[in-house]
Amino acid sequence: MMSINIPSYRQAFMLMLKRDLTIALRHKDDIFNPLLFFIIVVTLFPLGIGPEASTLSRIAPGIIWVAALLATLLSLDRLFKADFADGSLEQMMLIPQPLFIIVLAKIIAHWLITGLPLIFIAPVLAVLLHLNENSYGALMITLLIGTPVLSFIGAIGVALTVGIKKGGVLLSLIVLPLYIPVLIFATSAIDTAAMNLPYSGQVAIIGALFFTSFTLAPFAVSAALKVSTN
Amino acid sequence: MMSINIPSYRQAFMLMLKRDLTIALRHKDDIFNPLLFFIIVVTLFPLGIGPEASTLSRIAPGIIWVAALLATLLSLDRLFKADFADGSLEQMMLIPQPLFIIVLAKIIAHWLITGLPLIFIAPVLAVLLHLNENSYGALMITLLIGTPVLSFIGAIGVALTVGIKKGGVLLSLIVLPLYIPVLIFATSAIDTAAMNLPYSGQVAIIGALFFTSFTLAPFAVSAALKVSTN
Amino acid sequence: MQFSSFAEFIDMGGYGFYVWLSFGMATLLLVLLVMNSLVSNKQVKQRIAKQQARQEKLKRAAKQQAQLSQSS
Amino acid sequence: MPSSNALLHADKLTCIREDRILFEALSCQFNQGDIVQIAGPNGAGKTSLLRILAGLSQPFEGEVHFQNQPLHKNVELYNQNLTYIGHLAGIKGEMTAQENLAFYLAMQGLPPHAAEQTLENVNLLGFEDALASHLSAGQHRRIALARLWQCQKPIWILDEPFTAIDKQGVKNLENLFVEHAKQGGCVILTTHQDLAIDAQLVKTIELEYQLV
Amino acid sequence: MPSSNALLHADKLTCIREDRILFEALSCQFNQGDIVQIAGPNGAGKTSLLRILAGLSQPFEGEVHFQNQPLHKNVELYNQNLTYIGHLAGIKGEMTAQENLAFYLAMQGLPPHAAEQTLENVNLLGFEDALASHLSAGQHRRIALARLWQCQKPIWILDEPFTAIDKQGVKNLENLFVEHAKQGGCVILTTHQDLAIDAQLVKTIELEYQLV
Amino acid sequence: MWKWLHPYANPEITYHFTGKLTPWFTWLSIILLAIGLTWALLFAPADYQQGESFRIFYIHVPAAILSMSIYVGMAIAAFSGLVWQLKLADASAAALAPVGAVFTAIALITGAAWGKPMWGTWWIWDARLTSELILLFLYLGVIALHNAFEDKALAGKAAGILAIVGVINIPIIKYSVEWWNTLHQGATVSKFGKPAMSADMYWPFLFCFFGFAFFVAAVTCLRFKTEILSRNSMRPWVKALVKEEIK
Ligand code: HEM
Ligand SMILES: Nc1ncnc2c1ncn2[C@@H]1O[C@H](COP(=O)(O)OP(=O)(O)OP(=O)(O)O)[C@@H](O)[C@H]1O
Ligand SMILES: Nc1ncnc2c1ncn2[C@@H]1O[C@H](COP(=O)(O)OP(=O)(O)OP(=O)(O)O)[C@@H](O)[C@H]1O
Ligand SMILES: [Mg+2]
Ligand SMILES: [Mg+2]
Repeated sequence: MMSINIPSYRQAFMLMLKRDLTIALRHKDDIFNPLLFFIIVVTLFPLGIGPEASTLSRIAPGIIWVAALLATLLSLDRLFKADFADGSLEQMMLIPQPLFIIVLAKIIAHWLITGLPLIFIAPVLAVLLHLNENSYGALMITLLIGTPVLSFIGAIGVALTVGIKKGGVLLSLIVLPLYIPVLIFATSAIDTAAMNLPYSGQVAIIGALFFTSFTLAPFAVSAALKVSTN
Repeated sequence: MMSINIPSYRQAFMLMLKRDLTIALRHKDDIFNPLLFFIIVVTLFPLGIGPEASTLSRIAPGIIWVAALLATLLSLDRLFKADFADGSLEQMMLIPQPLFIIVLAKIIAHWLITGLPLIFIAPVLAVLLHLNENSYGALMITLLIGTPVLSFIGAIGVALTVGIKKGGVLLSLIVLPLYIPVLIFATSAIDTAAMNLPYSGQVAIIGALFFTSFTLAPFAVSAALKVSTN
Repeated sequence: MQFSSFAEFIDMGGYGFYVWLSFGMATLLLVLLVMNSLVSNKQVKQRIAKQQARQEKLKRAAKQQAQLSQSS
Repeated sequence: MPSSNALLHADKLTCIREDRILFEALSCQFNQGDIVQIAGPNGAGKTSLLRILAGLSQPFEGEVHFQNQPLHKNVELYNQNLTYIGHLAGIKGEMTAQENLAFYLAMQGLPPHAAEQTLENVNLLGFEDALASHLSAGQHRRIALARLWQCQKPIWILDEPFTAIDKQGVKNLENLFVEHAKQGGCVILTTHQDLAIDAQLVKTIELEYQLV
Repeated sequence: MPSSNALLHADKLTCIREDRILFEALSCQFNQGDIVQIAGPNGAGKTSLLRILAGLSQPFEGEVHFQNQPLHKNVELYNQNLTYIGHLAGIKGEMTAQENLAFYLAMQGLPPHAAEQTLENVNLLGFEDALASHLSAGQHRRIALARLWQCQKPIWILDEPFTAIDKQGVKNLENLFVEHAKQGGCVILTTHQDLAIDAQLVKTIELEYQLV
Repeated sequence: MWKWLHPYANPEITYHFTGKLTPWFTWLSIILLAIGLTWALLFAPADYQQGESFRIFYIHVPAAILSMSIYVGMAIAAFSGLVWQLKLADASAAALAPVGAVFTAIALITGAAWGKPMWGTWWIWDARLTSELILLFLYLGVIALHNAFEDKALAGKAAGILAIVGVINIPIIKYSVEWWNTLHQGATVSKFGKPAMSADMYWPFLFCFFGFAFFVAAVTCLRFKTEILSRNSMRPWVKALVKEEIK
């Protein structure tokens, strides 16, 4: 009576991805909320700073990226908190497949649900903030490579704080400093683009961050989860 | 065997206040974390926008207030979420004293833990952002009257979303638009002060918001909680 | 010796405020660090001692109970 | 018509969840000295009924009366006479066992220093200063139940009080219920275990599991 | 020395929580065909022991062996042979009963369409499409337990599986356990209720509540 | 391969060994700092450009250099703790974090107090300054995470993972100097071998630097002992030791 027919790594990955997407799509809010949060935070600034086009255009890249950081941050909780609270996480650690596969699936689902929509709405907000016309390409590229990094790094933070009762703000303390390189290089790329200069250097660095976090984060997350659930 | 010795309204208020403060002080992080979040968010902007003192000084009031808004927002979860999840909220609804007393105590505890520390650290951050020297008074006053309004209004939002599994971002959607008046008048007061003009008009409006929310919010929150836990 | 009088020493060529602010804050922080280290060391020891005391109290209670149940 | 010494009576309650009628026109009354067990299989509507009796949710139809007054007319008085412990215990993991209990005692107007003594009743001696989140499932629940030992309130509504409690604990609780009923209180509870209380003392309300 | 047909054996386990020694140098073994009840009062360390056996927490000292190999050497193989259901059921309130079950079945390599049939076994017919958060306490737990009916894995570790389950449900589960043991599986469980299983089939490991 | 480490992996032996080292570090630090600070405040010459404000140098630079070295040390300790399961390495990482945070804070404060007279502003968002601020955040994150766990062994592991992940930040931020203009001075003293400064400024700096370094060692030893105790509180030798000391 040995067990038979264990799903392959790919199957397990797909099952997990499908499950997380199902849950997110069940409450459609889950997709629209980070998006709306992003939009609202961006619109808070013209309200707080005043409507001058020149100032806004100057600070637009910073604001859009900071808002993207915060929107990702707020949605991170969904990654493991709920699963921890209802015991699902425990079950995942007992799945025959290695934990990092499950983790990878969950992080990718998270990005699809929160990161991807941001990329679609960003150009609209850029118009509202009078972003320099040359910068649109850089904005899109940095968001496309940068937001997955945010999900990967963020996952480490959540995994570390998932067992702690009130991780809410502790999470930001841990994660935001790690986000800073992405922020710096992304806004620097957009600013460079505005001056019509090549920004491939910055993009290359973000790309390197992407590959590093893509390969290493799942392992760090698995280790962190094992600590948190002990 | 009728029950005797029911605590007075004031006693019940004090008991609740003490309980919430105890829980917060138990993990000292709870006080430092929103504060650190506030500081980190403020530092994100120079990183994203660039270091020019003139730009920073121009947008400083907006940044500080937006950061205060977000710090309050993130700490709101603590207000009722945990109590709901472990059944304490149910017990509070069965306390002989009217619910709004309990609610008031909880909101005030929340402000003491998250709002008050912000006020102390704000001047330091203002220095970092090169805030105009005339504006310090206005910054402090608006924070002092404004942050309690944030706690009161935020409490309504949490009470409405407490029964929903993942209120995280939904909460921001409900609450942030309600925060906008505070943001607008506060930053306007600080900007006016920078030009050495009287800003008592804006402060008066924030004061009015304070009294309105102080008197009405506890009732709104009680009603919302009853709906959420049904 | 770079200074001819105490007042000159305190003044630091006009930079007194900044120099003493630096040295003062540095001293303060270091002293706080040392105090915190000493206090937490003591606290840990006290916690362990308290736990031990409680365990002994419980052990005695358990022994008493065992004796009671035996005699009855 | 309810008899005059009815503490609490339910009048033609109907509860509908998710388009399924859990119970319809259910009337019952709870007197001083009663121990009432609400029985029925999973999903029959026991928890729903208890929450309605405690005033935590509204029935679809019908009304609950306390001392012959509709509940919503005198919520405060009713809450002065009611202790409800549900599936969730209402214990804060961040506070110690003693602090948790002391808070609930103080809210009833009892001195908080009674807490330590009371914890002994539920066999938590030695865990006074342990954070509640560091206790086992059963110990956690015992903190919530401990307040019953000090409770002066006549109406107890308890949803599966024996969950996670070991045998000795269950026995102690059962004795407490009998004691409380004898002193004129009224205990309404659900449980899937058999009660070891003299059958004459216990009334049972059987909820059937209605498929449609 | 463990006998050769031992599926799982624990070797001198010591568990310390909060400076209290829960058990020390505990050795035991679990063979094919065993039903083992871990007994003991609240806080004795039953849950802690089960979590160590399942590989979810590390013992302070000692080691667990699966097929005479230390656990950490072949976690994946062990997990292919283990089903653990703890105090928390691992059911997502946002998914329907059927989706929840289908996910766990699929993770074992079973076809998801078996879910509907399996839900019948736990008397959840008619609730396939109800969100799990809209079910009663007992029904919620039944979803988690349902996968046992399809489970091909030999080792079952169940922490208080009967919590919130009604009498008929408990009986069905007990029958399932006996069936599983007869087919060469091994069931390790805790419960504070008495098992209605033939006493010869059940072994008991008694954990004592150690004050110090 | 790691067998030779075994005696040092015994908490009791390490505890007593650390206890023996502490007084040495303490006295070395006191003597070096006494000489160094007196020299720095009274006898070292003023800078021809910066005047007497240059005396801030003697705190600022040691603190700044130590703040970064401590982080690297902490990360290495955390890494060995995680990879080779050395529980004591975790404990030493936990002991280092608050010390590093304090030195980072000192570097920031003294830097700000130096910047006001030199650059006319307390703070600018220059790469060097910003990276130091972020370093402070990293430290605070590690400390906060450590405090958030009740179980100190778990806390050490979790904080260790964070410390390691945070290391990635350090080179990135250091090289980001290229992306920004910088007001802050480049390396002068930290160029080993040929210091670009006169000997009567350099010697007091060395005294101060090593004085602070031994201070770090002494405080870390003390905190390390505390960590060992709190992680082994149920061991008989700890109980005996505590009983001995608290009377
Ligand atoms: C808040 C403001 C400041 C911060 C955060 C800061 C930070 C640092 C750091 C991290 C280092 C170590 C560099 C390394 O080891 O590579 C350093 C070194 C140094 N800093 Fe600052 N600094 C600040 C302000 C100043 C000011 C205002 C001055 C003088 C005008 C100054 C002068 C120096 C000097 C001379 C060194 C030694 C450089 C070397 O030779 O390696 N710093 N500072
Ligand atoms: N998270 C934790 N942190 C620290 N100590 C804990 C933790 N969980 C449990 N303990 C300690 O371990 C002891 C045993 O807990 P455990 O959950 O194993 O008991 P149990 O036998 O399952 O009890 P129950 O029948 O109540 O479920 C508890 O008394 C408590 O002191
Ligand atoms: N939050 C909810 N939303 C919608 N329907 C619900 C909700 N909670 C319960 N129900 C429905 O009400 C029915 C009865 O639930 P209830 O919790 O009252 O049962 P119970 O008798 O207490 O069962 P158990 O013995 O399992 O605790 C459930 O079958 C479910 O269909
Ligand atoms: Mg129920
Ligand atoms: Mg248990």
